[in-house]
Amino acid sequence: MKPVTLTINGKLVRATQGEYLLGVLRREKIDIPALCHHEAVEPYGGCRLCTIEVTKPEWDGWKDYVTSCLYPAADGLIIQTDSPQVIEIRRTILDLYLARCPEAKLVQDLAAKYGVMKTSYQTVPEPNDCILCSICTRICDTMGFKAISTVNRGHGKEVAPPLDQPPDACVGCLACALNCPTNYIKWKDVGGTREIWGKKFELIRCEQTGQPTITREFADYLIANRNINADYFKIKDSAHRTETSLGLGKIAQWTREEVK
Amino acid sequence: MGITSSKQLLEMHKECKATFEKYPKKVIVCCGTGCIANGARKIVEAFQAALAERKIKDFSIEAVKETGCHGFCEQGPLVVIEPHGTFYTHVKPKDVEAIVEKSIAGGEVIEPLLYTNPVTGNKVERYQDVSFFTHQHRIALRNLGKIAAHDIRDYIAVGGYQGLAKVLTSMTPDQVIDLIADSGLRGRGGGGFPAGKKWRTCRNVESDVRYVICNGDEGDPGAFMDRSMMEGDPHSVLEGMMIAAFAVGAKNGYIYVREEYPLAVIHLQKAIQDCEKHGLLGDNILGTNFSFRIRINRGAGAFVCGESSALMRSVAGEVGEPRAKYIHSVIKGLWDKPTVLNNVETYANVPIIAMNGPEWFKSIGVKNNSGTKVFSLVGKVRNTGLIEVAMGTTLREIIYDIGGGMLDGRPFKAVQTGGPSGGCLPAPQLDLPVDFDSLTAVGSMMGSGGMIVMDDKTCMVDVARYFLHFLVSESCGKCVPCREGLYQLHELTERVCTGEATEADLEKMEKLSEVVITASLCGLGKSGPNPLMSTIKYFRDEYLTHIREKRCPAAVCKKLITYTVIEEKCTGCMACITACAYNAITGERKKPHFIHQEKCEKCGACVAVCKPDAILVE
Amino acid sequence: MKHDLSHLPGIFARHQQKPEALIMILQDIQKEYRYLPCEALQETAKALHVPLSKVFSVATFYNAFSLHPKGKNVVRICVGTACHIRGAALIQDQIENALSLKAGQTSADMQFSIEVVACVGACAMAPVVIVNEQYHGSVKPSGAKRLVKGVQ
Amino acid sequence: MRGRYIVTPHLCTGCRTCELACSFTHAIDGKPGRSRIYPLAAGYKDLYVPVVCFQCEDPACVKSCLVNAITMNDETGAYEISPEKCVRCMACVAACPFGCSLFDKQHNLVIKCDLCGGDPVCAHFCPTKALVFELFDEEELKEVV
Repeated sequence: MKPVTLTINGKLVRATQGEYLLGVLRREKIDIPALCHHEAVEPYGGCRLCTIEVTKPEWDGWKDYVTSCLYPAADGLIIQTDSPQVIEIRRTILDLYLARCPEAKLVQDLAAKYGVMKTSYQTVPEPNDCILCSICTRICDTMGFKAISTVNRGHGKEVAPPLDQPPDACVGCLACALNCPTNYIKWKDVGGTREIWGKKFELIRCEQTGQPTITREFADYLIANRNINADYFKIKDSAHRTETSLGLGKIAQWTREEVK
Repeated sequence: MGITSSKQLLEMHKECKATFEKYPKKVIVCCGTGCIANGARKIVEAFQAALAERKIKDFSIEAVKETGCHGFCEQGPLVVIEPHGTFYTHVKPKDVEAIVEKSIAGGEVIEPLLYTNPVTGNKVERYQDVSFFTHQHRIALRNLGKIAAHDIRDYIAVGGYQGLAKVLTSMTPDQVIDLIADSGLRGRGGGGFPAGKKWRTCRNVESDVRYVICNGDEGDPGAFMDRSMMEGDPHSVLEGMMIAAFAVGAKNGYIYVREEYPLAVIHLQKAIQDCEKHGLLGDNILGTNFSFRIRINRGAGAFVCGESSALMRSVAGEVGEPRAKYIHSVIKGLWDKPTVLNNVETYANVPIIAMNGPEWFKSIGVKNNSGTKVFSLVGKVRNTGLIEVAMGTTLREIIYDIGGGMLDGRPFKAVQTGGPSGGCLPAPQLDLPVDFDSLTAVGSMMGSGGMIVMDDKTCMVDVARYFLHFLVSESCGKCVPCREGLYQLHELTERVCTGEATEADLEKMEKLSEVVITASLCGLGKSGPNPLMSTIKYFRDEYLTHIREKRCPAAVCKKLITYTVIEEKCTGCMACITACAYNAITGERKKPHFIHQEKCEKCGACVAVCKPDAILVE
Repeated sequence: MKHDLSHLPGIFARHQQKPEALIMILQDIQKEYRYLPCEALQETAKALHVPLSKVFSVATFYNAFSLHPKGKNVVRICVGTACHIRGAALIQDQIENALSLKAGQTSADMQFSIEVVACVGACAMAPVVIVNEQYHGSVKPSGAKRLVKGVQ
Repeated sequence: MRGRYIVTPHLCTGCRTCELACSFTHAIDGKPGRSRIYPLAAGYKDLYVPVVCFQCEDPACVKSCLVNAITMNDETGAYEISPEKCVRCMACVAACPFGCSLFDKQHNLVIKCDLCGGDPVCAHFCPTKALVFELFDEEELKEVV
């Protein structure tokens, strides 16, 4: 882990060689927008909003515009996070996003921050709120289910379950939906059942409180693949705490009587 | 029964050479895709039939060679009688009997089958004298039109695998890298990155495994150089890959071939099998401790897979989405291992550089751009086909000397190089020397070598729209500037074509293009706006005519043109009425016809059938 | 539609069931059935131990694959640059008209499919139309109809 | 700084001061968070037990986390959830046999005791010393690490 020194907006900053610049910038409390970044998954470089300007003294004045989420820190890098060119890139990208997702609050707010209130381009024929950041599919991959993926390509790309059918591999953990930046992925929990991607799940009911916890499928996966005792899933967390206090109480009571 | 030493290879070379030169005369039947489409296979069959019945002194069917592409596809099927070089064009099966009788047995020349110089009208007897060939300098294409593509013995006969033998038995990997670096060979796939430098980086990365990949995913529409080389001389490509593998220390290689090229796959497959049979691929090649294997991967139709990181993901059986290359694929490539990726033409150059040395290669071409470059010269030029010229040859020489000038004598308007990543260059650039640096300097690029010539009937806005349409459908969709940016650029260009655009739109296009170029993730997006930018730069007037006058000067953009009958010229033959699928033309026999604008779809069917040229499009 | 899936094990074996051969396996399946039937994708995922989502992603990413059956006769119109400037669009109009189909569609009677391809690498003979693997060069708008009518 | 909680249940009055301390310590933007510690009635008269993460060896929460969002802080020995990495799938909440991974609805975070960086605030506030945080001495620390 070699330490390196960078110049960020004129200020000297220490970092580790090879670590991605976005992490360094955020550590320095510099506001860098990013719509496809999630710490749980590998950086993607799709939204391009975290683009910054980098140069080095030996580059003879040449500047490169790179995505900070994927650019490795190296000694002597000189970084500008808000040069006019960088701002122009971000503004244009947000303008393009607005043409695709005019109703997405997140996009609207971010665009407004950069002074784009309305797209200057043609709104696409069937706009929706999916920003194609792939956070959902990448999280699903990282978790090991690989239930959903992007399908098609280019402008027609979308996120979908295979064959557009309820995906076999989905365990209903909701990680895709809960981490969707624009809440585009729809799901519902009604009366102890869950529905997502067209697939229905029974939620486990706590044997003591009757309250629903996670899906049977998710628990079974954790039992089988993560070596977790099946009994743990029978009751919910509050019931576990009660059991813990009662168990500890028994020992305490026993010691108390001993002392007496 | 393999070849286990360079000595054995040399013996085999002598033996093959003797067979190759056994008959004083050879008949070369071009079996490139173009000639096959025009019926070359039937010509071969006709020769087989004709020679089965007839015995000719000092000649046999073995001397009829099915070779790779000659390049002059326009004139196919082509038959050449060597050693004289008698050059027959547009040969039909029924001509074969006469060729056998008169040319082969008799030694005569069959006048009507000869090529006619379109400028002078004279017949040309030998292909060496056809202007299309005289101005070329063939290195990468050295064996095309000379040896049977599918026969390893022919390749060995002309000195094949001698470069490999030399490298394996007398050089160290570092010396090989030095040799390629000294030669100044730059990647022929488009970017022009020095091959030696790439190989050295790969070799210097610490790793147990390295790969060599050949990029045969020739996705540029309007280009077919790599196709012809893979089909016509697969062994040169394999030999180049082997030398590269030895230099960088790779044990496995992949050739990624476009799926639209089935014949290339068949020929490469055969070549690999033959090499394995002869011990030129496998373990301990030529008795050394160099071991190497090659596998073929067929692409599945994705232009973006020409991009190195996307190609590598595709080889691994995944979706061809590029990744950021702040860590280059030479260092972290296929399965995250150091990988050398070069294109077909680059590899085809390697064996001959190994044989002839770097100084020889540097003596061809211009400074920093050594050697030659293969182009597919197509579009509105007289002689279309595959050509190879020394670097630094001017566009004018290529188009006028080799290409024979413009088709139908129409004026030259532009030449497009570099495919969807390149640009359109106007007439004032005709004296530009063609090399990597000069083309980049004027806003185009070398690309893999497509060269599309355009005349005044080509609308430059339409060309930009065409490329953008292509790129929008080929974008992988991963990054926003490319996915959304190119889409919006296409929408805006479409508006220009339909006359709905304003001058503000033109400015918007230029600004958006800048951002797409700087901010996109991979080369597809980063160069995607080039065709648009270069046409706006060199043909701004044409854009403005579309915008201000709502007129398409080249009469291409459907929304801005009308079809009308020139009454004085119309003979009333009713051909157009029959041809029109929209019932937009009415009229009586021998009376001028009339086109109903509200029904006319501007499909061009009427123009195509009108013998007296009585339909005006403007 | 139910399919005879008996060809699949042979195709998988030819590629040693390697996950990296996914694209080539799908190509072979497409060749066999002229498209990628759902069941075949499911079998492929199982045989290669590749997630079905990935198989679907690959099958929809590449141009070569179709999830819908193709017609008995496939007419491919090259719209490469050389063909484009030599009038491929007009040829396309004519063929679409003659078959009453749009590019990318298949006729209801499953006789014809029209496809456009970005470039088939036969640029010197532009414009090019490929009918059932047979190349036709220097096609004229007037001749385009005949090409497909000939097959009918 | 590594140490452990020493709990003396019969000193615990169930006053819930520890809970308040925790909640305020983990406030975000001035909004108190859900407490990571629960003083609960232990089934006998006047007997309470503050239930808090045991920082188990081979913890179920870590095993159940499919995105490796729960890692041990080498300095404190506490297992901490990275709020940026956590995907809120609730696996750890369901898997912890002591119920010590919890969901903080207000902040939309999955939480657990992080030992406040090595010096838990709850212990400081316990008026009866029922909850004490005791640092390991040198010898013990070697064993633990």
